[in-house]
Amino acid sequence: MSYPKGTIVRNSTLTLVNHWITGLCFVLLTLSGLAMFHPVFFWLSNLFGSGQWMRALHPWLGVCLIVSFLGLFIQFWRDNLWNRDDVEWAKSLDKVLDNREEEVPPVGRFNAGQKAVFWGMALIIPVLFVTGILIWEVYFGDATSIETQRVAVLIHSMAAIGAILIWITHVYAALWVKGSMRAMLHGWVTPGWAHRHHRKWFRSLVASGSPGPTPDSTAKFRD
Amino acid sequence: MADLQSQDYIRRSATNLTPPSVRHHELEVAKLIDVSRCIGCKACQSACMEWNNLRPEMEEFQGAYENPHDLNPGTWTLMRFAEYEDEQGNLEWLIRKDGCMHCEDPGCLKACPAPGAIVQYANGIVDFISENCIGCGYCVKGCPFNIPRISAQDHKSYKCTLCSDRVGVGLEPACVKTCPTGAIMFGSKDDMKDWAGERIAELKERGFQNAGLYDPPEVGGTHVMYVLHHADKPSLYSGLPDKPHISALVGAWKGFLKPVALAGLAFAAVGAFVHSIVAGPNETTEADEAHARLEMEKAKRNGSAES
Amino acid sequence: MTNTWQDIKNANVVIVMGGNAAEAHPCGFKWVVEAKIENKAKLIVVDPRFTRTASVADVYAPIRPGTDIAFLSGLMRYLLTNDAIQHEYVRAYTNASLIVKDGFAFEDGLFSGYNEEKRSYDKSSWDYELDEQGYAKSDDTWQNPRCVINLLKSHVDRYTPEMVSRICGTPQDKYLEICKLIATTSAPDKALTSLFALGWTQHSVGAQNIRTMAMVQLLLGNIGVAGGGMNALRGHSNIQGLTDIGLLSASLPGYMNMPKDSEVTFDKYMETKLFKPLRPGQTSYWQNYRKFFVSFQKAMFGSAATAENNWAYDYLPKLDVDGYDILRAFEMMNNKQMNGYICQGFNPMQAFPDRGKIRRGLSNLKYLVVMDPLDTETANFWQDYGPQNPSKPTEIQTEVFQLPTTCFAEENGTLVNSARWLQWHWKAADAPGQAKTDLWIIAGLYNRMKAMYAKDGGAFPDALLNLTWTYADPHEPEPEEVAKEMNGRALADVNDPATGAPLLKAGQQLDAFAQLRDDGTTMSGCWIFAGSFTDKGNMTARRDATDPREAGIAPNWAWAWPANRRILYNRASANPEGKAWNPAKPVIEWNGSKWVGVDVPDYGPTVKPSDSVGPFIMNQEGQARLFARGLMNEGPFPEHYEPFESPSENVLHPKVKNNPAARLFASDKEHMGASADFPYVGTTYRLTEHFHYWTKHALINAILQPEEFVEIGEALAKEKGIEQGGWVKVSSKRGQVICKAFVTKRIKPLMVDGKPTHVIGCPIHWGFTGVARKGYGANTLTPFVGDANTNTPEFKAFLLNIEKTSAPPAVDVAQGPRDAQGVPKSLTKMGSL
Amino acid sequence: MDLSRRGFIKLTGAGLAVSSMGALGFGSAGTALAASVRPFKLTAATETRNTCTYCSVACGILIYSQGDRAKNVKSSVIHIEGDPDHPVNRGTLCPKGAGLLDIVRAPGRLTVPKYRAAGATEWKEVSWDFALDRIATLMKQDRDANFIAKNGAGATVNRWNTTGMLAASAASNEAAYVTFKWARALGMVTFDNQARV
Repeated sequence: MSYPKGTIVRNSTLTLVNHWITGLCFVLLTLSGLAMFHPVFFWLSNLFGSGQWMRALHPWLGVCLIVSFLGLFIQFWRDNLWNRDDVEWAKSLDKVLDNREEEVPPVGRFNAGQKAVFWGMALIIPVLFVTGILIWEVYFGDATSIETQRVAVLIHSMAAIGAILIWITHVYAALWVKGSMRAMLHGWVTPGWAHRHHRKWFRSLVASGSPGPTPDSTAKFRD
Repeated sequence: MADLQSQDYIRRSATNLTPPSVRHHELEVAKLIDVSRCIGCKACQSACMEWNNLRPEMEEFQGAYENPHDLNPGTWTLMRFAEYEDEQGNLEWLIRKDGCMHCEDPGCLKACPAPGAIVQYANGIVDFISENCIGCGYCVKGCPFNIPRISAQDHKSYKCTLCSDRVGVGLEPACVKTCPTGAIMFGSKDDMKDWAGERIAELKERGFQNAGLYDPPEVGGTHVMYVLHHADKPSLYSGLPDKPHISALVGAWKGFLKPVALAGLAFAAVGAFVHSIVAGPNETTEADEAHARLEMEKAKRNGSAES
Repeated sequence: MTNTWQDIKNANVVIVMGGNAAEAHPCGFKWVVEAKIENKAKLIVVDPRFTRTASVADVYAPIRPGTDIAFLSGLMRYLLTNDAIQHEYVRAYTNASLIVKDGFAFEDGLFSGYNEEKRSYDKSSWDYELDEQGYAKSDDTWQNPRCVINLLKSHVDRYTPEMVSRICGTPQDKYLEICKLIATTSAPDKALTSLFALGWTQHSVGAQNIRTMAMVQLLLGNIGVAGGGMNALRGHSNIQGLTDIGLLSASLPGYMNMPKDSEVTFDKYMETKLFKPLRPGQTSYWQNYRKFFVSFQKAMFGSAATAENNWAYDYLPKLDVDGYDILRAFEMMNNKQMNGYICQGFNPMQAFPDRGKIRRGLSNLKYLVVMDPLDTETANFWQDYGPQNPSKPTEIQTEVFQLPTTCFAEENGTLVNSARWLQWHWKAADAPGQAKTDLWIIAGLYNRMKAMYAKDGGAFPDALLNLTWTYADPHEPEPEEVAKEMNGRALADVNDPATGAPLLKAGQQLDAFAQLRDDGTTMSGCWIFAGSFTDKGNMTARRDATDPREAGIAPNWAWAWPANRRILYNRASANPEGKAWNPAKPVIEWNGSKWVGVDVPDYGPTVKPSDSVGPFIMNQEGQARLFARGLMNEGPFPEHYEPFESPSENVLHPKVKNNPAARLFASDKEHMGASADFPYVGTTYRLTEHFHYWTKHALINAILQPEEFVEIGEALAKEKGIEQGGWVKVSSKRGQVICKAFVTKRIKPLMVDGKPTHVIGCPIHWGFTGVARKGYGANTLTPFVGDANTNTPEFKAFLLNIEKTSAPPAVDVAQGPRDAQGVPKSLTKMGSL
Repeated sequence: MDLSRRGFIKLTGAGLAVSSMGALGFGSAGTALAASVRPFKLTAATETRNTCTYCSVACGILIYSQGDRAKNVKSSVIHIEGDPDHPVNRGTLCPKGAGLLDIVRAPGRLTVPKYRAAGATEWKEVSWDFALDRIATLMKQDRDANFIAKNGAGATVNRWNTTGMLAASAASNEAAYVTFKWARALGMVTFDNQARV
């Protein structure tokens, strides 16, 4: 992928593709899951052709999601490790929300909010996967007791609601912080964006002369 | 929802609107299974297969008189046999016809996410409308009696319909009609309770002090009831639940979680919307770009000096 | 059945022994449940297994197979010693008071007159002492030690509760509880009904089993009354009808006898059929035998039967042996004394004992014809089906014909049920493919053979050529025509012999068998059916179910033989003065001028009570027989004999272990097992899910009980290391079955003569054809010996061994015949081998 | 003879309360119901009274067959249930009776006469004429060769014991009687039925 001159690579092409597969799976799972969760959403089943199609697809989408999310996890887990900066950042959450980010202590590639989204999803998606397997009627309907499945379906629903809440935060944050969408659609950000939101990351790139997304990326910084 | 035109429904799965309720004066029916009269001949099973055109797979002999060995999509009723020896060593062969209990408060219907896949008629019959079934298996989890079974062929859920097609034209269910010893009776729920009372009195005379009616109030009563000689211990009869109820887990899932989750999602969405109005977008300013440029140039210079 | 199915509801106590009514006759058993509910009746079940009948019983007692006579003789002893008999009934209606000849004796297990070489009795001493007029002497005071009741008392005296328990393995307390309960029905207004079936008939003492219970019922005064009787629950839909019409080797229609070799002339034949009354004033209805017989011959041979040729007496074959029963037939086949065999809706490969012998017998035939709606084992006996039928087709020279027939749904006609009702049924559908009715097939064979004999002559063609065959379509008689023929009609105008008033016009259908004549002016194919199809129409098609007083009679539903009578011997329901024993449930009563009630009187309708005519009008005494005279082959009183294969000695008389009058072919003697090698008692039976060997073709029933198994108790299973549902090898001296085991609490070891005795239950339903899983058939194991009177095989008590085994290879359970290489064709077709 | 049950009741004037399931069924009010429940399958099926073929309780049954007996229809049985008017079974049936449909339509029902020659390894489908001609010929050959007209003592016995027959236990009286006539007229003595076992 080519990038405009003077920009910083926020996400590699692999990351972009991986993210959007994950995102698409998640959205479809949300739509079908909600349709099966509450009658007011059942009309969403029409998006999948029929209720039967929706019921059949949902678990397979779940399998796609966990595989895809695993890719994201491998790419992101290191940059999402918690550190002291995150505590400081979190303390200034009010300033973040108030768009006074220049007053917020600088953070690395991801801020504490993004890390919370990451770890939240990293926790919930496996739970959804495991509980989803237990209630996957076609293949595993007879594998466990009905009581186990009742527990599973309750956890699955609660976990899904949690995941959707995180997702709403995630999507809103992407829309709110301008330039984020471009970072996820085209992979690059302006140096100013990086300086504003992820100054430590920006500085580490600058120091290493890397074009991003990580300081040890081999390509030379472009003029 | 053309099917609501029958105006016979009192409950419909995954439907929040109230079904037509003007024709409310319908006779509530019930099937009474008098276990003390049952000889375990399986005529009910045979008639059920015959009337409903069901022929489940022929299995192997598995060391029991239960054949097939469990309910399945083609076996809507099943005789279950329990050899029970009491404390005195007296042998009783407790034989029970298993199948849908047609609960007044059906757990399957409560759990079902597909609108109109499970309905309850005003006469009390709980019926699965296959056209609407999506095969999710939630009814299996909702049922306190472990009755519905999902077909591996068409991925739809099946169980006893109480022969709604026969009852609908004024006949009794096929199992009721065929029962050689009259162990299965059919009529209005009130009449069946009266008859059960007579039977229980007779059983007590014969020494079954704990004889009683199984019409569990935890599920609002059922439209299939049992007369048991040991009503104090229903589980003796091949695991008939002592206190059947819709699982608390299912209650939580289909009860409080639904509104709470909706509220949560709505709260999140509204919160985001409000924030976007109040705080506005978080935009990268020219100043940010300038700072960035400065730092980059500085680094570049340092870098050149070094080299 | 002496009574009707619905009449069971009138009983106060029901005993199911020698049968399993709930499983074999569920819809009839409803009336037992009805009796429990409406009449507060108690149900007693005596059976080696705790059956589904036992599951709803008030009292259940186990019994070792083949020891029922000991149990029931002990019961008689209990009734007699506790004076729990209905005195007035026994005195007036049974032969209790009659005095037996001096020569009659019983010693060491044998009655007087035994010939060991012939294995039969000279029965001349088994009779009454007669007075000058030829009437039996009687002592109503029962003082004479030779009167029947006293002989009976001393005969059953050996059957103490201890002895009964020792022989039967029944716990004494259960036994005595049952005796006590049964004794309550000796009250004149209380009735016991006995429901039995093959659990009593299929023994070497089968007929005596039933007779013993009949004696109990007579002592209790329960024959002829509502809710009483001896009720044989017959197995097949028209087994009663076929017996009525005489399709048995020694029978003619209406329970007349086939002539014997010794009865060389008609007069000689009639000599044994005189049935002179043995007590003054008795009816002895069989005195009309000649009328029945002549009318039958007129029906068979029409104008060819004349007074001059003794009504074509010579046209009938004469028997040189007691009967060519099925056991004899297959013995003859094994000895290559038979060439052809026709199986009409019958499957001897499954139904007869010692399947190996049956297969060998069929293999010796020149031709075998099988008429059946279904593909039977018999028709396929020559095919290699693996271990379940290891035949070698190329070595079997039998020509086999398999003719497809219609079934019940595809034809009209009457069937006779257990309660002797003739019920018409209507055709509902067309026959599948080229299937034809039995009437068409038999007519086809008849017409062909008649044409051949007419053209080419041959051995004695007269009977065949003169056989009445006046049907509108000689190739397929209409059922209505044949029904009318059996009912009979007047061949000339018939007048009342007393008044000379005209009774019947020539050609008119008979209304009753009383109209029959012995002068050739009437014909009737089956005299007991006279009245079933009259000029008023087809009585068997009547559909009025009204039942006055809900007595369980429904007199206008279909038609019952004889004379639409629903309860046999119903005169005995009233006391000698004509008042009902049980005023709440009268059957018939004397109203001062005639007998009236809910049923047709089994009695002269205007015979006054003061005439002292006995209620058992078919008997020469007019009374029922506690002492059978010469009518039973092994003795006038029942005696306990061990089954031919038995794990214990006969503790009553060790020297006479088995029924001394039962016939045992020499070759079968070698195939009897000893308890040293086969220590367990086997018994065969039906399960409620199946009907014999038919429903393995019906998918619904195959689903309900898919596979062959045996039932064993937990103790035996533990002893032999057999798991629930595990594979076992069950063997007798005659063969082996590999099937699954059902380990159950419902069979417990019985303490017999101090030894624990295990019972193995063998359901009979599986074979190598049909949709159910392939099985060996329990008759692989059963012995080839029959009852001394009926030659019904001893399926209910024999010896077995059982061993745990491993699952058979897939080829041995594969369905269908095998190819020349011995590979199941069903497997090669699927390509899995 | 009118074959339908209702027709017969009218004929006999028995005036019983009849459960007329055929007459009920779907009027206009039923169509809405049909949208949800399975349509009642016997609405216009032909109903015939019959007797169960199994045991001797002889339960009354109602056979429902497809088609109205019009000329162009080959009727086949689609359902069997108990006859509620029958005084013994009162509409009930046991597991065998309730499954009668599967014996009428069993895959093991025979549809064509078959013949297996001596030593052959396969069945061969044959015509009725072939089968009956051959059987009649074999019977006559055996009878003519082995018929015993007179016994050793010179008495007429007219007996044939080398071909035997087992008669059906579920055939009608009429079939039984015609069978009896034919077999006895041939002098057949090895002749028995299911009552023996």
